[in-house]
Amino acid sequence: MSTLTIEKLTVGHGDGAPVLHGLELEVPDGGVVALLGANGAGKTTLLRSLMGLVPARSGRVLLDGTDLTRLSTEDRVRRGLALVPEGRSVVVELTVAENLRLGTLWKTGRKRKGPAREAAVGQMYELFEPLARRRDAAGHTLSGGERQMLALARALVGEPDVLLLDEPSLGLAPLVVAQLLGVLRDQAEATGLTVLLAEQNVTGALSVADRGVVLSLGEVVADRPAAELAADPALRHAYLGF
Amino acid sequence: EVPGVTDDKVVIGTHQPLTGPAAAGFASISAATAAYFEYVNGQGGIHGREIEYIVKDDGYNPANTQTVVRELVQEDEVFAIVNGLGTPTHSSVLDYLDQNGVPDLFVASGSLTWNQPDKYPNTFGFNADYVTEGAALAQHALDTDPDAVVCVLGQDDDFGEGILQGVELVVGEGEVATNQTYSTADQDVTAQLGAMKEAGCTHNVLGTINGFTALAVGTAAQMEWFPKWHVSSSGSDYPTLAEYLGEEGTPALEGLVSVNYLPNSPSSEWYELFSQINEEYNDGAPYTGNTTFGMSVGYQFAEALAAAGENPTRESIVAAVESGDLGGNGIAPLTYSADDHFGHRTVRIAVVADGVQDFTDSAYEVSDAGATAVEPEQAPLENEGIPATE
Amino acid sequence: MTTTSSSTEDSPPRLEVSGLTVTFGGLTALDDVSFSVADGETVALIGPNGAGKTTVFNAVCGLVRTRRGRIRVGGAPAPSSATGLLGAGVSRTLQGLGLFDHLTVLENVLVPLTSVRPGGGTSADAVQEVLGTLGLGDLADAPAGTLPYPERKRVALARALVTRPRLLLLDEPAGGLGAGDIDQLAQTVRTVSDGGCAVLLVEHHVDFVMDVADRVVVLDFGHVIACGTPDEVRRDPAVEEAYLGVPVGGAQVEPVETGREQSA
Amino acid sequence: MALELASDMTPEMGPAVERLVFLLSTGLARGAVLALFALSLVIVYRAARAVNFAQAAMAIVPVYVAFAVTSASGSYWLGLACALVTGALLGAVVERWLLRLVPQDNPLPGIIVAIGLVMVLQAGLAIAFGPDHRPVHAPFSQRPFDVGGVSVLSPYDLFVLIVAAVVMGGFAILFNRTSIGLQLRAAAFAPETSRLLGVRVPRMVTLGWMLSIATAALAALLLVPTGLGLDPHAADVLFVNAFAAAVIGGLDSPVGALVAGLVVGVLASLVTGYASAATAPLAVLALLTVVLLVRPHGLFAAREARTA
Amino acid sequence: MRTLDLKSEGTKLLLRAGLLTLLALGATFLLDPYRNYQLATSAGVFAAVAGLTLLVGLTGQLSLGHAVLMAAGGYGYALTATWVAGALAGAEGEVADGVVGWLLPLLAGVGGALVASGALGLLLGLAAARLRGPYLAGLTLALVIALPSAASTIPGLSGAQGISAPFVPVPDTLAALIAVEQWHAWLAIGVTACAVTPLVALRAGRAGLRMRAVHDDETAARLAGVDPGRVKTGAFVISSLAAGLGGVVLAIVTQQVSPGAYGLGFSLLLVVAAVVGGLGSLGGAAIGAVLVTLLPWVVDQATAGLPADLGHRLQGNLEIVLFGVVVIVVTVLWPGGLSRLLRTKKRSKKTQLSQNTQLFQNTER
Ligand SMILES: Nc1ncnc2c1ncn2[C@@H]1O[C@H](COP(=O)(O)OP(=O)(O)OP(=O)(O)O)[C@@H](O)[C@H]1O
Ligand SMILES: Nc1ncnc2c1ncn2[C@@H]1O[C@H](COP(=O)(O)OP(=O)(O)OP(=O)(O)O)[C@@H](O)[C@H]1O
Ligand SMILES: [Mg+2]
Ligand SMILES: [Mg+2]
Repeated sequence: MSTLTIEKLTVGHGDGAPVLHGLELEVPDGGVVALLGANGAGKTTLLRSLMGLVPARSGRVLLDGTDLTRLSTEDRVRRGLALVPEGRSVVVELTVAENLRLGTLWKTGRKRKGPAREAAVGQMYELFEPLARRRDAAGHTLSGGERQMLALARALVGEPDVLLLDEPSLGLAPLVVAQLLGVLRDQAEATGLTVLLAEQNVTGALSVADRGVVLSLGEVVADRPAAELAADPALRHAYLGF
Repeated sequence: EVPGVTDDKVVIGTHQPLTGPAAAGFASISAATAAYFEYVNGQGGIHGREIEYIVKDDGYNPANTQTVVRELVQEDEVFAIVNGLGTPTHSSVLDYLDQNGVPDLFVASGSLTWNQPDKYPNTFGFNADYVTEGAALAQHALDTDPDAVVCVLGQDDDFGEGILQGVELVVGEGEVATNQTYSTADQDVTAQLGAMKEAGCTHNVLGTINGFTALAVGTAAQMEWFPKWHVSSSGSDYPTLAEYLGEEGTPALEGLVSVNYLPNSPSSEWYELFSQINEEYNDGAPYTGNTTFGMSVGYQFAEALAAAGENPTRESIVAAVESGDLGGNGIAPLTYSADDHFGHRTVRIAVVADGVQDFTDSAYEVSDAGATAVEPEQAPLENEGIPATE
Repeated sequence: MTTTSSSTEDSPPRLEVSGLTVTFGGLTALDDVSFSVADGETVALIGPNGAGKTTVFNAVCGLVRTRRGRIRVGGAPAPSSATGLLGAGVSRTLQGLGLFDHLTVLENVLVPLTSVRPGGGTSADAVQEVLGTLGLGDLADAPAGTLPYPERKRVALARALVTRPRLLLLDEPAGGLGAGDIDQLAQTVRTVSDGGCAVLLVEHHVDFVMDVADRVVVLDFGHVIACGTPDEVRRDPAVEEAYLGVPVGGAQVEPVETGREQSA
Repeated sequence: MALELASDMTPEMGPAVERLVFLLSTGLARGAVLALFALSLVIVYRAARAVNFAQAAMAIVPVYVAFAVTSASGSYWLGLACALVTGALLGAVVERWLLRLVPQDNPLPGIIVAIGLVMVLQAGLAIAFGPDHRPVHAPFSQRPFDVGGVSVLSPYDLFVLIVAAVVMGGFAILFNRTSIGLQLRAAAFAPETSRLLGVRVPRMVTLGWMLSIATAALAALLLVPTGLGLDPHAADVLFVNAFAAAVIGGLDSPVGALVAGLVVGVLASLVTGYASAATAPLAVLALLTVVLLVRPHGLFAAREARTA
Repeated sequence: MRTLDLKSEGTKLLLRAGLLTLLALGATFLLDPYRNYQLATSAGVFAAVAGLTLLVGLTGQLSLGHAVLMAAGGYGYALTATWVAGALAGAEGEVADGVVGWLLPLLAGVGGALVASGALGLLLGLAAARLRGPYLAGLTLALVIALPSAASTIPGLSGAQGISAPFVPVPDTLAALIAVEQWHAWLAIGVTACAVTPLVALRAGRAGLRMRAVHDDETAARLAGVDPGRVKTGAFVISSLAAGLGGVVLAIVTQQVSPGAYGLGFSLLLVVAAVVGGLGSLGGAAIGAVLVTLLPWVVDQATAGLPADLGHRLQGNLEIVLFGVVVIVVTVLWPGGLSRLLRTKKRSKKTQLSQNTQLFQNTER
């Protein structure tokens, strides 16, 4: 069970005006929710706030009813939350293998032992074939897309309960995007992974999500089943601008 | 109107390394001088005036020296600068003091720089100059052992150079078997001693400060090498050396030859007086060669002040020093004159025997021709160490 | 953009890459790659991640050492110095933006003008024009680091355009942008290219590529595996297998022409 | 006597060779201490991406503690243990209560605070203990072994070399084989990303400082018996040379620190022995310049980062 | 139609520099000789800190070796000025003409200082162009440590004792009016103005923009036609020249150049001054320079009243402890430096905007 509940969350940067105003959202266990919205709508801010990287001014974040609001980022990770941040969050000074090893340090509160860890890493190399080729290369030599793959693999290898993704398809080849979204869908169905997926690639995101949530000016302006959003041009036009 | 002189006070100043790496060897000098002045003041001062001694820290940095000396002269309006310490530091204020006509008395360094009466008429050195010490030490080596292989280990500045120059004056130019140098920044002389040992040195003349004398002797002992050590007055204070070397190392100091021009010997009556003053006015700080040095400077200044007359002026104190009438408290009468601004031309040999460092009867006077043996002639202690004001 | 040049048959292509090979240690990033871009033409360079697209740009800009091959700009060997490249009319954007975050938008745009004059017209005109066309006029004094992402991307583009280049290299210009912004970008690219500038772009946003490119070059493992018009390439089974895959959830949604104002 | 006998048995060992061997072995022993101190700089650099300009002052405080403990208890080893503990504590305190207050986005404020700290610590020590040198004695003899008539390495030198080797080996394992080592490195390179992977970054940074200052204290403690003794500035020159060594080695590389430390030690010994003491800093400067011109990131650094 | 109009901007800048210089010259009349000496030393330190703050603040290159560059200037000045003074005296037998007697050596000395510090700065700058943060810091640190060795190895520099620089007497026409300290303060202000004004111009112009661009992103700068290596080397040379002139000032005022005065402690103080004043800000450099020259003195005054029986150990040391604490506190409380603190308090939003648009208007008028 891992349901993420967001209650009246208000978040801002520094002393600036709040970016999110009393946001309410629930991501059910095993659900895949697409978080949509124009540039600057506050998607990244929301995800970072859920991880504790941007402090909430008011409101609460609950995981299965437990309040996370006071926990540090590290502790949230240990409770089973994981974020693949926007951009290239690879530790460029470490090798691909070391980056992956970092991802395996924590799995919902307990440390994992050798063989299970190796197996999980092996799986990632299968999934993202270019990484396997560059196992011992330093992070900074990777191409943009390779870095994005590594960031994803590193999050997945930790087998989190709730996975937050910030524009994972950015810079990835269409083939890989399709593959990745498929993996997310499969994991959600097979292991009950809960996914909150922020995307500019609306079509792709809606194709795997159960629900689509549209953010505008820091508030949820639409919360519909994904298929409905994808299929209805009027809705798309109203909320997503095309 | 004489700067720094009032009816009941004479204000003088100095620059000393109280902080920084050089503080380790020298910070205790000015405390001893100050203690001696307090003793004098307690006895009514000189001509009824107390001596106020302003000590400024320069951290052995010439830039700081320039600042604090100007502060002393312009803000504190001192009568004279007394016993400014260090060659590089004091060199940096020579011109300034000269241009402002400030008496620059008894500089704490043996550099020949201070002896330029034409250029710096107000500047007088205190120490026996390094050349004198080097020559005396080398001459003593040859006098005791005609087959001596003389080597030099010196600091990499005017100190080491002066000592080398003195040694060469005696043994001949280029006749030193090996000349090694160290820099105070690097506290390791193993490489240098290795070279000296290999060169077959039998008599090592050291132009070193105390710490490095101890380091040299200790390092050689570790190499199982026990040559004769002939050490400058600036680096041969037995209590200090023994402290450095510790119990196991101290035996290596046996037979160490040194020179001095001050009564730094427990058997001297000056030593006894200074020890008492040290107890009473200096919180009983450990008595070392620095104590003798600091108090002797104090005595010498007090004597000059007394000789400068009832109403001292900057001119009259310079004249008093140049007059040649100052006796000092050294192992020979002072030699200041109008064309010699050094006062200690004679140095006496001391040797460590059975853990006691004491003077022998041999002393040397050094001129351009070399070092000649002379009789030491210790200045007597009179009037409880307060200079008479006739 | 003012300078119009008609690419005649006999004039050399703006960019000509032939037999380009680049290696990093044991890794061959580019292997005997050849293609060219003519004035006024827009060529897209696509391929899987790590195929070597950015490396082609780096080679043109002299940022990596080429092992073999020739790169010519306007018929002459590509200059290797920073100023020389800009002087030869070559501008480039970076995959990771590379803005001067602590400089204002205006200062960002002025930096290239400290070493070259814009191709035709005065510096002042060029600055004003580029800020105006890209809708950055009001933001001129804002530090670039504080801007929202789409504006940052436009600043990067503005900095490349202000010198009025003859060859423009764009590395993933549409990445991370919303639909509206992508449309506007496409419009800008077309305007630039209509002005006679040769455009070479790397992009994973297939619809955008199909929309703006005259020709597409497909790289895989450092080899050119396909080359042709967008339609030809899209139907090429090799390209489909290596790069496009079978689109998830059916066809990509065609963009509709709407303003992008809602995100500003 | 023994010396003559030995040299009789190996007549081909001329004095020149003896001297070379002697200088080399001295340089090696001093280099080991340098390498250890350089390693301590590498550790803070790895843990916090910072060059700690207060390393010398921070290293000498624990040595004073060791000095006091050894004088009181008579046990060198108890003093050594106390120095390590004090070093670690001091590292933790300075990192937690001082450096953490300083913004991290730019290295300069941290450097300035370190400079301020040097002033406070060294002048504070001078106030507390006086400026004079305190003689410190080695736990083993410093009399060199006599090998075929040539003096090489004293037992104390051997002790220093062995300690340095053990510490180096320990850190190599820690950094490259353990999860803590990985977390230490990641926390320094990318704090935010590391937090997102569950690494307790503040704790790792503190740990890095603790390890670093304890190592520096150990190096300073090993150095003191070979010099004039303990004073507030006793580790200053060690810091400068070790920094040069760390930079030559590549700042990020423990192996680099080891190799460069030994090279600098031997170079300084040879130059001092064959030229003069004053030339040694020039030689180190020359070595540093040449290495950096050929390899701007030091001998053992990773290859130049990809920039575009 | 707006055009590039750097000329009138330059005139304005020169006017402002001239005004500030005149103000400083006027201020010397209010000070007693010792304060004038302090003012002159601060001016010398200011020139060096200004160069350093430009280097660190604009291009991000950290130099711990600026004391050596000052020393290079000082030695260059002293050697050249002494030589020229000697040659003049030799040619004419006597230095009859007062002005020629001191002015020619002075000018030649400044030239010598620029050559010496510029050459050393160029060498360092070439290395600096290839090095990043801590590596450059390491190299410059080693340089500072090697200064005493260099002074005793290079013939003519007289080792630790150093060399003296010719005394610049008060010109006869002024002799009745001002004391030598005030005269030296004037010279110091003049030389410092010559060192700092170009820095101000540079910072406001293209060169400043290029430096900041290189600092932000070298690859992007390269693609924008800016050669990072050349910009970094150039910045280092310019910064060195300013430091060298600072060394000239100190040599004029103290008539002495010795390695001990330009040690690591002083070099680090220059960095402290630059950071405490606010990196990249020349006003901040002035504040920082005054602070580091005066603070030890202020603290000394403040602790002078302490009872003497606190012992000799406190003497000297206490003020260092306090200085250290001040440095730490200031850095922790105002990491942006004092100048930024003053500026944010003073400046309204409007003036900030107008300053930001200044460059734009330069270009677009
Ligand atoms: N560090 C920051 N400081 C100040 N304001 C910020 C910061 N980060 C984001 N903002 C502002 O917060 C708002 C929301 O930004 P956010 O990055 O969350 O949007 P987003 O939906 O993720 O956009 P995108 O699709 O471009 O990633 C924007 O107006 C942005 O300018
Ligand atoms: N400086 C370098 N050192 C080592 N390897 C490198 C370097 N630059 C690129 N590579 C490698 O070369 C290959 C091609 O990289 P490049 O960045 O050109 O890919 P790309 O086609 O741009 O990919 P993407 O679409 O993901 O950006 C990659 O495998 C990359 O890891
Ligand atoms: Mg975002
Ligand atoms: Mg790429």
